[in-house]
Amino acid sequence: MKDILDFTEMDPKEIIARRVSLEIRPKSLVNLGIGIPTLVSDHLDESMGVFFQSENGVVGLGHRPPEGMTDRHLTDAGGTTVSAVPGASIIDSAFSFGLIRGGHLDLTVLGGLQVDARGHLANWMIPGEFVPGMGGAMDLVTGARKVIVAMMHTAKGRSKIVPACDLPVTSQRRVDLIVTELGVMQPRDDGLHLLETGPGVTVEQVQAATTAELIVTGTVPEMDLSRTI
Amino acid sequence: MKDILDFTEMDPKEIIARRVSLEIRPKSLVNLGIGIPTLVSDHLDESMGVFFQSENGVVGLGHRPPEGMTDRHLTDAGGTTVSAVPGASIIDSAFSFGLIRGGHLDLTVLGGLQVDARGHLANWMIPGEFVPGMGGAMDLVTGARKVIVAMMHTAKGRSKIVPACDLPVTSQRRVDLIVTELGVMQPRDDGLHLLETGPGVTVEQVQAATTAELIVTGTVPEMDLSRTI
Amino acid sequence: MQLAISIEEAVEMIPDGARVMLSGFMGVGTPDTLVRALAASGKKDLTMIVNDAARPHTGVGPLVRARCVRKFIGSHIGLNPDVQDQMREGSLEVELVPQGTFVERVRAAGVGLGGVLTPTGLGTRIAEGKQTVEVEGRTYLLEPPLRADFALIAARTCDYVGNLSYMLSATNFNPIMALAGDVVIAEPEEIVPVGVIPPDAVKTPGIIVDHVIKRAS
Amino acid sequence: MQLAISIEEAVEMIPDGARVMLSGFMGVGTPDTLVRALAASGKKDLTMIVNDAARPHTGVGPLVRARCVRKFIGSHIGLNPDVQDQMREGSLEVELVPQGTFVERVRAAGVGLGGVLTPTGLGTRIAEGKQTVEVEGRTYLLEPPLRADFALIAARTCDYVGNLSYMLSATNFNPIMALAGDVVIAEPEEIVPVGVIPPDAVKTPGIIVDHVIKRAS
Repeated sequence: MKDILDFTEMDPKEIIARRVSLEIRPKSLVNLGIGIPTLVSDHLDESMGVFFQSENGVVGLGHRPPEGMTDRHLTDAGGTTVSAVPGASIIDSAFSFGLIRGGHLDLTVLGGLQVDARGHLANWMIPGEFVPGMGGAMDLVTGARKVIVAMMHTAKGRSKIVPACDLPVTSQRRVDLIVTELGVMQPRDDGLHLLETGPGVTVEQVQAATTAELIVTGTVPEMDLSRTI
Repeated sequence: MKDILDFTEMDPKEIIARRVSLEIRPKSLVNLGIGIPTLVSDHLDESMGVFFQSENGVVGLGHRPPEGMTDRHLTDAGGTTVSAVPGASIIDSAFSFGLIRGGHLDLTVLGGLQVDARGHLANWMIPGEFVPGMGGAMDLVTGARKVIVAMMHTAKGRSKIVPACDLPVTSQRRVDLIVTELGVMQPRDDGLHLLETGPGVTVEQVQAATTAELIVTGTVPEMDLSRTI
Repeated sequence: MQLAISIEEAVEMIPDGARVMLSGFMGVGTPDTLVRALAASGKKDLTMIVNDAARPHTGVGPLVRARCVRKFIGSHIGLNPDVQDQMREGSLEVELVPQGTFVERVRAAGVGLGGVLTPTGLGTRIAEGKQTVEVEGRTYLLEPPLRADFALIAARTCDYVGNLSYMLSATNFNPIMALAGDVVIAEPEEIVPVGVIPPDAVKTPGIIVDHVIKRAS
Repeated sequence: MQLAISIEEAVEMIPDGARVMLSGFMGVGTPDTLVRALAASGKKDLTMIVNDAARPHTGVGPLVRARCVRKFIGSHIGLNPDVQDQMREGSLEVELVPQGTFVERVRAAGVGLGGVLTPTGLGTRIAEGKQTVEVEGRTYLLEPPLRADFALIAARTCDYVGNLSYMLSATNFNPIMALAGDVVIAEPEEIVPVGVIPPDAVKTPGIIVDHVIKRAS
């Protein structure tokens, strides 16, 4: 775990990763998407006994292997060579998505192109521009017990948290939590609640950067990133 | 392989088993039901490279283990301890029935309570009397590439080959061949053809023992049990 | 709760009337100690989801003999006279499911699928009253997922994080049922340190196993 | 025909226009030698059923670059600019399938099921025009089986009867695709005598493998 004193100076992506890491329970099974979500595992202590799963069939992903020890037979879902922790196991792709869709995955953390006030995530295509494909994202959002979207609050100056997605959505399931460098938001029946603000960020600054309407109840605390898990 | 000279003296069950064994192709995957079908493997040479599968997940069943070497972890579908041939593999029950239903099983040989002129097999329950259950039989008859019914021609003096099953059928699929000690029969669109007679048995004797009508075209040969495979 | 629990704790956990999935094929690959302990405890009204009724003293047999079972869901009951007797006298309800359909229904529950579309059983008595679905011109029987409150399974080897491996034909329904119980309890023959079962040899990741029956010390 | 065949014989066997299933995840667990030989042979109009488009020089990449592929069925194409280009210019048709649905559709074809009932994709663009089925009050998307003329897979180890084992994350789609091709061709990294892969370690029984790429002598 990293030791940081002034969180307002922290890299925005690290703020997100660190805040997300506080949501992870001991001994749970977690799938981290590529990009910012991958950074989350850096903030966890191995003693927690969390197992990280990747779509390609590893239960128990580890960090990079020692220098000179990488092998192409062992990669994460991004195709990056990784190691495996003691107690890791290998499953085929049908089994891997069986875990995901069958409710065995406690948490998935995914990046997003957009999330809207209803909690719908869009992260698999930009019509007419770029079509990466959904990969495992549709199954992850539909099947995981808890879904957290971890992403930068804006892209090219535009809010990624919108009243209603105009990009094709990934699932009809409402995500559970949205974590950006500006705040922590939760979509509920009555709309999108702002639960925490980012380090040194005001409620007004979050709303100004967000096209979706944020519901604020009482005083909104700042993320407590000094908390250890 | 057993060396027999006078087939009219042969045990009726052995006649059936030996005749069925002539239907088995080299390097095929075969499932043998309990009872008479189990006897079939005695008539095959190991050089044929046939793999016997059992529903409980063995691909490559072998005969009895050497004295004192049986282990309860390795049984056939009847629960009898067996051995495994070199090259055997173990699959779970879902995979095992995947092979059966998915068209990977070249042949199944099953016993029957009744078969009718349409080729429908009944072998899983006698309403009001005894309900053993279908076990894997419904999947085997529905999914195997070829289905042979191997059974005694009569039970308690009554024909088991009937115009239409009055017992609940196992599948709507027409079986491919019926082998009894009295003959070899094949259900076709126009009815049940008698293809061969048992050793020392006349066509008239087969028909007399059969309530279903048998179609006879030309001269019906006797089973050639001296043939080696 | 602890991964390693005693047989008594396991028995305690399972209430009367529970839906219990039990692994094994003719008693091979069945967690026998758990079954005997449950039978001795006098549980009532269990629904047992198990491939076959085995024989009176193997597989689910002891639970049937002790009259713990109200309903049996499986594919074969021909070798257990107790089941035939209790079925005739009306104290045991039996739902017969073709074995391939049985295991796919369990799997569907375990992997989050809505059901099974199978050709098996079409045109037979077991299709009566069931929905059929046409796909690309072919008709299939729709069979619903089969889930349980508890899955009781047997493993050859277990490691300290609950990873399981099985042996030969004692594998059978174990890896599938391990996915389909709300609470999964495994009875291993041996417990070994992490790493003794290599990752490629693990058939059930420990993360989906809730409890393992501990060794007598 | 022989179990062990040369790479040339394998290439010869696959006609233009064939439906070809290819294993691997981002090129890991893909039979690379087969892919390169097919690409070099100038096959035309292949339908490739493969999880992802990998990158231009990995996985199915070489076949796309050599313009052998008319249609791609898979879940992810974001890291292969060739696919994006050919899709835009209209020479490559792309059918995107969520990964969990993709592997279950392949499995359904391989194990004789009529289709897949999944919650994944409901309420999204990929559900448009597709049949839904209600089971016990819940709605599922019905997705048809996905079968191929050929399944090209990669194994770590093969024995003389074609039994296969895989290694670590190179396992992925291999054991499933081995069930779903009319002709299954495996490219192993090593070939060993019968018995070297113990029965419990075999992930694909040799009996369903049609051909194995032989070693250069």
